[in-house]
Amino acid sequence: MTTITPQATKDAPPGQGAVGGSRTLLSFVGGQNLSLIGALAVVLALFGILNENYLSVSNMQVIAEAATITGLLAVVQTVVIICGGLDISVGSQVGVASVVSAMVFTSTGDNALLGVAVAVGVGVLVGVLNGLVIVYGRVNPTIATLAGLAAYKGLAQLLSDGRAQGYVLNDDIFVFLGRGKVAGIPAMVWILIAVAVAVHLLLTRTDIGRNIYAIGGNDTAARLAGININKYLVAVYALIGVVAAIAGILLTARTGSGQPTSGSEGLELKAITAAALGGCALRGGKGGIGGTLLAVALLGCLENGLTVEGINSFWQNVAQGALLVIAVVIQQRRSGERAVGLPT
Amino acid sequence: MTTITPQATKDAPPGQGAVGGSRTLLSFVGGQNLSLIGALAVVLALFGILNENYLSVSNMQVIAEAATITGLLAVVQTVVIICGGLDISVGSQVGVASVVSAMVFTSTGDNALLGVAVAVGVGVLVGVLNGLVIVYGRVNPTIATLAGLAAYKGLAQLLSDGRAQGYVLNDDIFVFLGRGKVAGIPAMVWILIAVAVAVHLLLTRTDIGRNIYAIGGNDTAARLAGININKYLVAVYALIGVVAAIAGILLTARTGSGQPTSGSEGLELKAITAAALGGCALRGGKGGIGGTLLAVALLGCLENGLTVEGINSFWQNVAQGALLVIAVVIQQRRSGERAVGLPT
Amino acid sequence: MCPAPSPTPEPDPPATGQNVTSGAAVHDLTKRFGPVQALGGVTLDFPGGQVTALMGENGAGKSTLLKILTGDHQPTGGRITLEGQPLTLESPARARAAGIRIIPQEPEIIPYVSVAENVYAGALPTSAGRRLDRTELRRRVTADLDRLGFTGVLDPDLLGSQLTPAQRQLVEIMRAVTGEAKVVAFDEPTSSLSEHEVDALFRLIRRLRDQGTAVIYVSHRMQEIFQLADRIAVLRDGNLVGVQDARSTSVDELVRLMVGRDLSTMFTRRRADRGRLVLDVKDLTTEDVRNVNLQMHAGEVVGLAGLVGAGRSELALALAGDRPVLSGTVTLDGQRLRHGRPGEVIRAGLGLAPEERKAQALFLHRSIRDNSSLVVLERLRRLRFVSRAAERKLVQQYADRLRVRAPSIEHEVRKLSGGNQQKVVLARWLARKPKVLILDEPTRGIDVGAKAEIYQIIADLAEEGVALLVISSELPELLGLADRVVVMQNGRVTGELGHEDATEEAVLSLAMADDIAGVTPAGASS
Amino acid sequence: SSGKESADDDGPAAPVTGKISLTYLQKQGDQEYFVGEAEGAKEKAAELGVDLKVVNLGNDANKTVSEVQSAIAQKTNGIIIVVPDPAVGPQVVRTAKDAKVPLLTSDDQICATGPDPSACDKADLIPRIGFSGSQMGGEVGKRAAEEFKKAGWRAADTRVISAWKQDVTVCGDRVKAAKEAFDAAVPGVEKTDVATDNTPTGAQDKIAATITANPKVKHWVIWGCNDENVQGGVTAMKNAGVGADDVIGVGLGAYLACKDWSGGKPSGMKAALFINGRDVGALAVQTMYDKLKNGKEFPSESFAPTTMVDAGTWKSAGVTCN
Ligand SMILES: Nc1ncnc2c1ncn2[C@@H]1O[C@H](COP(=O)(O)OP(=O)(O)OP(=O)(O)O)[C@@H](O)[C@H]1O
Ligand SMILES: Nc1ncnc2c1ncn2[C@@H]1O[C@H](COP(=O)(O)OP(=O)(O)OP(=O)(O)O)[C@@H](O)[C@H]1O
Ligand SMILES: [Mg+2]
Ligand SMILES: [Mg+2]
Repeated sequence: MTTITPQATKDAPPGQGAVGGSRTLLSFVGGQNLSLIGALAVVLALFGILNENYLSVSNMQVIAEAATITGLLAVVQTVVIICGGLDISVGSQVGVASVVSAMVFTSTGDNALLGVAVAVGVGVLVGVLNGLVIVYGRVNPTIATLAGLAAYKGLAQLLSDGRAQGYVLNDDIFVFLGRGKVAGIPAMVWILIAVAVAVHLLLTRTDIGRNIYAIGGNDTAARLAGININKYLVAVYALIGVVAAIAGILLTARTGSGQPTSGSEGLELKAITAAALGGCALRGGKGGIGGTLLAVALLGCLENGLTVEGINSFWQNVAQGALLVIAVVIQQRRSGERAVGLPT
Repeated sequence: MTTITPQATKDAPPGQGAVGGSRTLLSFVGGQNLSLIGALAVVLALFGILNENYLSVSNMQVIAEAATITGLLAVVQTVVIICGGLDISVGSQVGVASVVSAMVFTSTGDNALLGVAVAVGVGVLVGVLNGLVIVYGRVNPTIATLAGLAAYKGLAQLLSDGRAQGYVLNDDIFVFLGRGKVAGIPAMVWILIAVAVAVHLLLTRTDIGRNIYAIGGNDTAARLAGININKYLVAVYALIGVVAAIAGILLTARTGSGQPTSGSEGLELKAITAAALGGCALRGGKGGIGGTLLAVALLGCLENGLTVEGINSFWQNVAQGALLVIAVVIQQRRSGERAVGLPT
Repeated sequence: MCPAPSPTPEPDPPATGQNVTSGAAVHDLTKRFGPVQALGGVTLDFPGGQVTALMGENGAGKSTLLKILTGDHQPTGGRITLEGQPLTLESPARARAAGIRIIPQEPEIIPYVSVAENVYAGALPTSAGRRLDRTELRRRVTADLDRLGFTGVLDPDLLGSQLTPAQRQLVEIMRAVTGEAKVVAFDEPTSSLSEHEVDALFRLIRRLRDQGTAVIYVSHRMQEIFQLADRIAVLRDGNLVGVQDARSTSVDELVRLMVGRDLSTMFTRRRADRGRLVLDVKDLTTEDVRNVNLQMHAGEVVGLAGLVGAGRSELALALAGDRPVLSGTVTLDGQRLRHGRPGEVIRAGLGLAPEERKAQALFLHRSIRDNSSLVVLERLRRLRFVSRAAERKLVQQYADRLRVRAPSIEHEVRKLSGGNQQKVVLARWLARKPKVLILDEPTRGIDVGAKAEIYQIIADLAEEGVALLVISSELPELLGLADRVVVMQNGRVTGELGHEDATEEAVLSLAMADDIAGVTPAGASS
Repeated sequence: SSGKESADDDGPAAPVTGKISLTYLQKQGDQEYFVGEAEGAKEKAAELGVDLKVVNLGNDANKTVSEVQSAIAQKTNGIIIVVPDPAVGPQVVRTAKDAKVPLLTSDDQICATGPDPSACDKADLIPRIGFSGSQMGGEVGKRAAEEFKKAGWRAADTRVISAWKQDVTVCGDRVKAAKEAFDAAVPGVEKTDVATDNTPTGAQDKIAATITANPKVKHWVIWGCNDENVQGGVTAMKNAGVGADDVIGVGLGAYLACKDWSGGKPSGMKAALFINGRDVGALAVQTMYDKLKNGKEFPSESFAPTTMVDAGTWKSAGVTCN
């Protein structure tokens, strides 16, 4: 009957493939992301022709830096979506971390490391709290984190009294985080790269990652296979807490002070958009970091290009919505999804 | 042996019950919504004790009126969630309708009916567009309407140049919609009641409603049962377009002019929150109008009560988040969801 | 019914485990689901080195017992012992660690990971910390496939979402027998397998038994039970009504124990004359089906036979309008059917009760009533409002006729036992009364009593002039029912046998036509 | 009812005798300026022995109507409001008038008979306490022009960036006034509008893109709707390697500008208009109190003082920096 073909099929999810070096890049990108790469190429070419400076190194740095905070959140959002959850509270968590880092920094006589450490600690606590509510309160992840969206925003406002707090740009560490460059690449972008690579390896190369795919793909199967789903869920939300805290610290470093809401509101939608555009199935079990990062890059290049061209924000909204749909339609056509029935 | 006993059990899902009059009310409320009713009673009692004016007729009218626009959107959001979709663009659709109604009104020499008609017409177009993108573009509903969120907002801003348009409070129809009362109940609340009852009957009493539940419950099975899923999806999104347009017209009537974004931004999250709190499963196939309306009422009473008590908005955020979680936790405990595994 | 090996009617005392310290046992086990008492105090041992079969009607509590043994459900009362030691199973992980495995009735597959990872989920091999060792994983899975004889049928690199029902079942089986297993329970493992895999499975079960593993085997197929079991425990309404020695009991006795009355188990259908032509399939070609020609007449029962993946289900779906048709035509009562429009096909008068009830037919969170009435709503409505009284009456009628076991027709379908869920699917199409009805594995997971009932219903429908296409992997059943048997392989019809010529051997040789070198497909008979 | 009935105007309401309760409805209540305004109002209320409730309206015109109704249902004695959008003004005025509750506005003007205060009959304007958007913009433009002249730049290699959230009407007013004041003093400098979301990071990203698009520009002048926009712009300049000497940023609010100055390093943030929300909040409560307690008519408009501050003067001007 059928014979076993040992190589991975073309449908294999990204990061499933072999161990070898050249395969790794392709697996990181993922075959099904080719249309995203195409869209990215079109955007780069288009704006590159319209404006000679668009493709300059400095503008690429600007784009990368502007996309970093969204990128970090999109990476962890990908993880939680793969395991069948969602985190709508990420933006508020960023606000909390931003305020905490700046306030601790200021109140401990400009101790940057302590500020960073406490912010990350608070991030872990918030993430674990989310996880516990979901697991032991048996609350749907969407509802639980919707509640978190309001509650943590309130927390950040209460801590800061609604104002920007502290001033950190007299400190070398924060200045480095906000403006430093290593090998021509901004420090924040390095952080994004480090987090993305770590999470990618986690998802594709460890049994932990594979278990995350299992939980999102079929929770009953995962439970019967003896995977401790509860532990995994709490851990994933804690991971989100940590990465959101890092994003909050970067926000502080960029703006110079702790921002309770400014700069973090609405990030959840951007992160989810990027993850979904990057190929995550919102019902879980499917997706990868490669696609998400491509989507982040695409959205970032688009936004920057529209601004460079001086297009007003109303048209930008229309253009972004339309382009998002077009990118996905092309992606779907290519992958040959069936037309009859619910196209999820 | 065969053990079908003809009486209905208490497990019957909401809106399933018998034909008789007294059963109808219970079926409308739904057995599993008892914890929502409990929460509502607690909120009413608490604020009623704290403040003598809280339970007054005039304050109840205020609460009902304030909740109307969210309520309308939550009702249609319930329908689309039941059939397995989602509409994140409702807020932006409201903005478009608000602007269109006011601008048409003003530019046709104060013809209110024409303003209303054109706004509804545009609503149908927008809804059908959403549906077509989802069905024929095979785009995931979340992504498609996320794109719509941006695009229609941009559209409203472009139409209005980003500012409030027209002035309608010199017209009897708009004044009646915004401030009129019938039998002591505000006109807008009557509209909500009419829409809710119509949609409830549609969902529970007609074959159309059954088919909507079927599509959300298992799309493959629905397709094999001969349901034209595509037609249904487009129709449901068109329904959303119409009701969002009505909401937009009411927004115009209430604020006196066409508002491109103010008063409509963020409504999608409120509507989804209400639907989910009211018992809709976000993966489709489950939910009902009764639960959603109760959730709208609960959130409305809570918000009003917190404001009445002069609690600042930061604490309100924290309180709303916390109470949302508590309500759901209690609901889950009561319905005895299993603790192990993903609690969706 | 299936012919049983002639048993010796010798009333031996129920066999107990020869060795009390091996295998598992349950003591006074009870389980309630709200108002439903699924188990009412069952005391039973599953000794090592023996195959204990568990029988009983749909909803008797067999799956529930197994789910408790694997920690998936918590018992309301009672104890479990393993090798004589008390054991609390607070989670599936605990049960797995203790060496208790189950192949559940409905395979649970993880969609977007490979077969290999599906098999080893929860116990993936790692090296250097938690690094997934893919080489080792592949080695193990390949070895497992080899050992179990599934090498040809299951590619370890396929994704879970790409598997056929049979392949999904094989994955479940592989999952259960990896590692150290002391107790292995099979919950109707053969319901979606064909002969070839069944043979491999039986070899596996016998090997496990010989290694001293306690095997629990749940099935509604008498033939298998007598082939495999050492002892047979019968459940009725959640209570143990007897444990029989397999060598000394008989089919009739088991049936009496299960249903509490005598039942004629053999099925013979009075064959009517063939009516007018209702369904005419000409050169139908889809992605998985090639050049199929098929004619069906009113009042005729056509059996469709074939091995796993022969394309029978694909053909059924294509006829139901759910597959893109590349070429060919389907004509129903003179009306040419357009493809891609299942609704139109249903209205034209063709119904399909599909193979995978959970994925393709049922709305698990809705009531029996909602599920059963879905395709007849247009007859029950006035001005689009559905008449509830008429609906309830109709559904009740078919639920009674099929003996659906539930507190009421308002019960959610997900709370029903597997067999009862299947009956709900059948009820839907019986209520619709189409001109042509395709039943894909209609008796999958159905108990003896209900099976007889379904055979009767099929006969009645044929009598009423319905043309029936029955797909079944249980050959005896197919041969008993069908007026003629159409055999498929690799998406092609390889032959057709009249009732008289249709023997198991003839069908199988057509089903494996390609594999038997030099044999040309037999020409269509009758 | 048809909703049209309106209470007859039967003269000024009698002075309130018991404890006075007031409601202060604010747009964007989570923004720094309005937080300060609320604090000023609360301090004043405590001093006068008045019961004061502060409600945050966000940017929601619909919530504005609801909260006005709610305050009336709570039997408040007077309403002070900062509307998110002047277009909702007539509805607010009507609702308050029907309930015979005195209405005072702060910060943003509203008109009783139409959506546009600038096209409103003087008599129909509601009494108002606050700053004038066009006056603030004018100050900013004027100061920017002064700085420009002081720096001795040429118009040809200078570019002005106006950064604001383009769907916020009052932002548009401020920026427009700044442009006019600047043009009056220094004609001929090219201007670029940058659409932001009024947050520092949003402004930083967008202005960074604008710098990219205009590599030939040597000197930059930045203003915007608030301090966030200007600070984000100044940071983007710094990151793009534009020296502090080549940037003139004129903030609006001074609450973020002061942070740049407190670092003591040279900054592109050259000045900022200090507007003290506390003063406005306190003055509004006092005015309402006088009316309710003593029957003193509202003045048609009263302004709280604004001060232009810079790195040298901000501390003495009373700017507090968190
Ligand atoms: N999750 C559940 N909730 C409520 N009732 C349940 C649930 N699972 C099983 N039951 C009920 O428990 C009883 C026993 O079901 P079980 O699945 O054990 O039957 P079974 O013997 O395996 O039948 P079958 O042969 O049809 O698979 C049935 O009445 C069923 O409706
Ligand atoms: N061993 C296999 N390996 C890969 N694909 C298979 C295999 N067996 C079947 N398929 C796929 O299954 C489809 C046809 O199977 P179908 O479900 O129609 O068969 P069937 O005769 O109903 O058998 P059964 O339902 O018993 O599996 C085809 O898409 C075929 O590619
Ligand atoms: Mg079972
Ligand atoms: Mg099949």
